[in-house]
Order: sequence, then structure tokens, then C-alpha cells
Amino acid sequence: MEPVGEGGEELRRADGELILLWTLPVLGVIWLSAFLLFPGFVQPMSPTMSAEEVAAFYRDPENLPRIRYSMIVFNWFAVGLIPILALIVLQMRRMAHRTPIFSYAIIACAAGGPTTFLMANLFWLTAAFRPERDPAQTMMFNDLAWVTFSSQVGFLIAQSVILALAIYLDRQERPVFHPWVAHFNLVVAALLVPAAFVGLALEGPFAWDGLLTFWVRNIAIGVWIVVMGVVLGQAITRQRAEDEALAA
Amino acid sequence: MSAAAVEAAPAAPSGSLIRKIAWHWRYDEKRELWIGWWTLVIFYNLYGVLFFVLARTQPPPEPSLTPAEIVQWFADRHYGLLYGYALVFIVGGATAIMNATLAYTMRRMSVSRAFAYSYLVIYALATLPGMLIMGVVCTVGAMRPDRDPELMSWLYDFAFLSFEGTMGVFLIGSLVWMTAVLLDKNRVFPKWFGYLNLCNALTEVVVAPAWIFKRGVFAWDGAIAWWINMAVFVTYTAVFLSLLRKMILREDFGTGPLPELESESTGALEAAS
Amino acid sequence: MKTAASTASNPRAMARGHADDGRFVPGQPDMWAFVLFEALVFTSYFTVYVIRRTQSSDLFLQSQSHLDLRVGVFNTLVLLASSWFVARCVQAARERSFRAALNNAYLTMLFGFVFLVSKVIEWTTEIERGFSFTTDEFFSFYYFLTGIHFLHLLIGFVFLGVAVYQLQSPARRSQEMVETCATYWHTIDFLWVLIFALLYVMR
Amino acid sequence: MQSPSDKRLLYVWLALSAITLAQLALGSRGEAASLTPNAAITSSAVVMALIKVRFIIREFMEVRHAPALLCRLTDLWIALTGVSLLGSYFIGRMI
Repeated sequence: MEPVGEGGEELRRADGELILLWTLPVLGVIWLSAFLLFPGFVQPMSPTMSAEEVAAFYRDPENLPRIRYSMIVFNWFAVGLIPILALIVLQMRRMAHRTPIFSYAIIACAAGGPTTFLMANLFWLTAAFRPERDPAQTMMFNDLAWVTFSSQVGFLIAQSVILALAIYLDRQERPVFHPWVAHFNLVVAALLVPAAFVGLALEGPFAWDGLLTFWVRNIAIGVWIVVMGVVLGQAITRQRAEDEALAA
Repeated sequence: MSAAAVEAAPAAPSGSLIRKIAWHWRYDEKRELWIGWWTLVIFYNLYGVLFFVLARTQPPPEPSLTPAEIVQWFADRHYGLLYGYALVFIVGGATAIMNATLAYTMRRMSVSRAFAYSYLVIYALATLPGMLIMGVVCTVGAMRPDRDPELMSWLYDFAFLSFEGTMGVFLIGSLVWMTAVLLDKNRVFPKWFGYLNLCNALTEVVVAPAWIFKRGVFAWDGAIAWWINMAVFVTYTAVFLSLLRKMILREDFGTGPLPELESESTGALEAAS
Repeated sequence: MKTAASTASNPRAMARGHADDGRFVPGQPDMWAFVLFEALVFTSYFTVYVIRRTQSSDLFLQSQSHLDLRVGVFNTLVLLASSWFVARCVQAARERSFRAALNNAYLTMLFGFVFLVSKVIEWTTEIERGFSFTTDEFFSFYYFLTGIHFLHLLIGFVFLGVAVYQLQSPARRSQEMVETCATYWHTIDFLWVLIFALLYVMR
Repeated sequence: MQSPSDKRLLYVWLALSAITLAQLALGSRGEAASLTPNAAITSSAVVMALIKVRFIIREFMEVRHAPALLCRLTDLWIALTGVSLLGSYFIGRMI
């Protein structure tokens, strides 16, 4: 019984990792549904709306349940990305590095992105909790929610840049990720940068409903999740095959 | 530097900065550590510039302003707040690599991994209340100057209280580092740095009255709650940056005690004893 | 017990194997870095206090008259005694009479504990009489300085615990650690001496 | 059972306690006048405290056997504290 062998254990571990990875498409469907359900996303709310208009948005009996239910779903599943980031950390551990600094840094980032999104989520839910509140207050919560949601790209940028650095410095015969994954991450990081300037304009591409801040940023995040999911799947599958070959 | 690091690599060029960086990128065994160290140095300075010069939220303004004065305060630094914090948001994630580098110092010690992991998680958490919430709230305050002064006043309080009043993460974080340094047998850091962590942790206790007082030395802009604490914090930061640099120079990627530098100049007190 | 003391002109230096001239740093030099740094921080607190005090001396004197000088004197005597015992503890440990060293360490703890209790009683008395942290500037400083000192004293018990742990087993007994812990304890003592003068005596 | 060093520590402690009692006498002087600033009492209190501090550092903390650098650093701190306390007291009163 004792000598199950390294390979046997590794095999089971890789299986567990694949199961975690397969939660990603499920989460993707949930996130997309919640995104479409929230009435402020499909046609992003404009920052130029007056306090009365914002209050009316939350008071609208059509909107209110959709705001609440979509945000409750986000509250449940926003942190679902963390296991995926943990898988990235594990792949980084296989890279030819001298220190675990890069994988530590991804761990440090992992909670950051979901937490900032959760803060925005709380502001939206608070605004929707008492829509009869003074419109100026509803508007403030709405502002807080949108600014938090849009501007908090720091952890995502850091995540991509650190991952890119780690891939560039992964100098071995068969690197864990192809160099193009690093290039891709740098591009994504660059696309996220404009969103940080959300406070500067109520109209135009930098406003929170603008081209750069809303569409480019969110599509970049979506594409990043899909692409990283795929390359992660490939890496884990390859790792499993290597482990099996070792065990045999 | 260990001989292995230079093995099979051409000598470091003495030419331009870019060629030097390229050489280190390619051959320097310690490049990961140096990336961490330079990130720390550059971003601590950058945060200083952003908070003190661009956003001008440090040194902090008085907590006792009236709502009308607060509206004026936001108006005075409208673009400073918006651009300053936008840049903070972009580079804010750099704290991850900074804290990872500091966590690595604990991993290099002869202590349990638990120290490195707790430090890493505590400081990852610290970024949010310690910096980002203030940025978001100041951005929201600055973006609509015509907002109700009472709400502006709430935003102002929340921004500064969250920034100054986030204490526990730094308190416990410093104590974790202190314990690791004092228990360490690998001589990663000198013991006095362990005690200096205690000094830094105590300043976090001293901040607490900022939650209570609107004026005077204990308020969030006060001589005790802010200025003295800031002096301690700046000393602490400068000290650990230089100690970290020394540690990287001494790093041999082994598991035992770190070797001393050849030209080690021992501390003044030790030299005297 | 005393033979060790008479064998050399400076037995401590011999025991510790230090410099030829018999001079040595008591405990870890690292602890001295802490002592000097923390002492500077306290000097800055004291200076801020004195400056604020001169700006509204009537209020400070008025409020100060609500403190009981005798309690402050009692505190000081107790803490000085604890310091004395920890100095004796170091001395005994150096002369390798560890039983005596341990007893002195316990006495230090006892007096430290008396100080803590008397401080808590003093605080509750003042609060019952209506003087709290937010009452006025003098009482803010009073609670701040005594409070931060109290915290240092609590940390001091950790150091005393380390010293006792060192002394208990022949396998440990690092004289350097005992001296380091004692150095910390004396630091809280001399900081209190200043706090006492500034809060209770000065006018 | 008393070794010479024990005796010395005892004398130091007695001296420290005596100064403390002197401070008690100093502080209880002129009950009626306790509400007026008194530079003499303040200066004496601070100086007595600093003498006690130096006693503790020199004797209890054994700095008298320490290298010259530590002696100088601790004395420097005592001097600095004295100057800043008395300096800010007298300058502050003038402002």
C-alpha cells in the first residue's frame, strides 16, 4: 500500500486541478447572466444622469429587482476567480525561477481584484436597499459603486505584468507557458490602464460608460479570463501527461 | 555575490544603463530579487510624490473643516486628486510584488513558512483600506464638485479615516515580521531591525485617537498621531530598504545562514563592543 | 556565590568574553538600538506635551490638580523597585546563582504587576470622577502617556517571561538574553520616571 | 549573603527612591499656588527626573561598564531630552 508512488499522487492532484478549472465555464455563464441581468450594464448608466434620474433608476419597479438579484449573484460568485488564480500560482511554481517571489505576488493580487469588485457590489446593493432615500445620497452610492468598479484595475494590471515577467524569466527547455501568453498579458495590462482615469470625465471614452473605461476594459478582462482558462487547461493537461510518463 | 551567479556569463558591461539592465535580465541569478527591490524603491518614492505633491492629501488637512470648507478643499485640488489617484490605481498593484519580496525574506529565514504567508496576506489586505478606499472616495468627491456639502463632508471623513485609521494590518504585520527576525538563525536581518518593527507597530497604536479627536495633537493631522508616526515610518522604511538590499547581495539561495559581505561594515554599536 | 566575583577585576567581561579593556555592551547591542530609538520617540511625545502645556497652562494646571501626586509617587517607587530586582537578577545570573536570579525575576514581575494594578485603579478612579480620555487636553495626554507606557510594560512581561525561561533550564541560561530583557525593563522604568515628573510634578 | 554589587544596587535604589520622595515634597509645596505655573518647580522636577534616568542607565543598565560610544549616546539622549523639555517649556511660555 505504501509506495503508491509520486505519480499516483500527482495524478490525483492534477485531476482536482482540472475540476477546479472546469468551474470556470460554469462561472463564466453565471457572470455573463448576472451582467446581462443588471440593468445598468447592458446600456451602461451615464455619469451625466442627474440625482433625480439616478434615484428614478433605482426606484423603477422594472429595474429594482434586477439590480438586487444580479448583484446578489455577483456577491455569491465574484470570488469564484480565486481558485483559477490559485491554479496559475501552481503553474508558476513549476517555472524555472530561483525564488517564489512571483507566485507570492500573484497570491497577493488574487484577493485584490475580487475584493474591489465586491466593494462596488456592496455600494450598488446599498443604493438599491432604500431607493426612497434622498436622491443625492443614492447618487453618491451609485458614484462610489461605479468609480470603484471602473477604477480598480491596479491588481489586474499587476497580475498581468507579474505573470508576463514570470513567463519571460521561465528559462527552461519547455517553458510552462508560451512567450505569447506573456505578450498577451502585457497587452491586456495596457488596455486596463485608461479605466483608472474614470473620475476625470463624465462624458467621452474615459467616462465610466465610455469606450475605454467600460467596453475596452471589460472586454479585456473577459478575454483574459477565457484565454488564461484555455492555456491553463493546456498546461495542466501537459503536466498530467508528464507525470503519468514519469510514473510509468 | 556568489561565484555561481557569474559563472558562464560574460562580465557585466560597464556601458549604458540599458545594457546593464539587459545583462542583469539575462545573467543575474538574483534578478527576481532585484526586480522586487527596485519596485519597492521606485514605488515608495512614486507613492510619496503622488500623495504629497500631486493629490496633496498628505500631509493631511484638518479634520475640523466645516462642510463648506471641505467643498472648497475638494475644489482646490480637483485635478490633483483625479490624476493623482488615477495613477495610484494604475500602480497600486505593485504593492503585490513589494510584499512578495518582503515575504520572501521571511521564507529565507530559519522560521516556519507561516510567517511569510501571514505577512503576505496581511499586507495584500492592507492595500485596500490603507490606500485604495481613500483614492476611490476622493475621486468620487472630486468628480462632482456640486454635491451636497454634507455628503462631501462624509466622503472627506471616510477618505482620511480609512487611510489613517487602518491600523491592525500594519500592527500585526510588523509584529509578524518582528517575531520572524528575532527567531531567525539565518541572520537574514540584524536583530535590531526586529525591535525596530516593534517601534513601528507601536506607532499604529498611537494612531487610534485619530478616530476620536477632531483637533489637537491626536487628530489625524496631529503632531503625535501623524507627524511623529510618519517620522518613525519613514525611518523604518528607509532602514528596511537598505537592509533588504544588503540581504539580496548576501543571498546565496541556500537554506543555511546567509554569508556576510566581504566588506561588511558592522553596526556602530557592535564595532564599539 | 561570591567567589566568581572576586576572581577577576571585571567578572562580567570575563564571563561574556568581551573586549580586553573589560568594557561590554549589556545584552544584545540590537536592544540598545531599540532603546535609543524608542527613547527618542518618547522625547518627541514629551516635547509636544510640554509645548501644548505652555499654550494653555491654566487648563493643564487645573486638571493636573485632580491627579493624586501620592499615587504617582507610589507608582514610581514600585517601578523603581522592580527595576532594582531585575538588576539584581542580572547580577545573580552572572554569578551563576540561578535560584537567586529566578527569585529576583519573580519579584520584578510582582512589582510590575503591582504597578499595572495600581495604574488600572488610578484610571478607574479618575474615570469615575468624570475625567476621561476626551475630557480635556491634559487628560488626553495623561491617558495617552500612561496608556502607551502601560502597553510597553505589558510587552515587558513578555521579555521577563523570556528571561525566566532562559534561567529555568541549565540548557539555556544565555546571560546575553537575560541582560537584553533587563535592558528593556529598565527602559520602561526610566521612561516612567520622566512621565511621572511631567504629569504629576511639573507646573 | 550580600555581594558588593548587590550592595551597590541597593544604594542606587535607595538614592532613586529618595529623589522620588524629594519630588513628592516638591510637588506638594504650596497647595494654594498649585494652579500657577512655577518655573522653579518645573525645572527641579525635570532635572531630578533626568538625574534618576541617568542613575538607572548608568547603574541598573550597567552603561558605566559599556564602551564609550554607548555612554556618549545615552548621555546625548539625556541632554537632548533635558534641552527639549526645558527649552520648550521656557520658550513656550514666552510665546
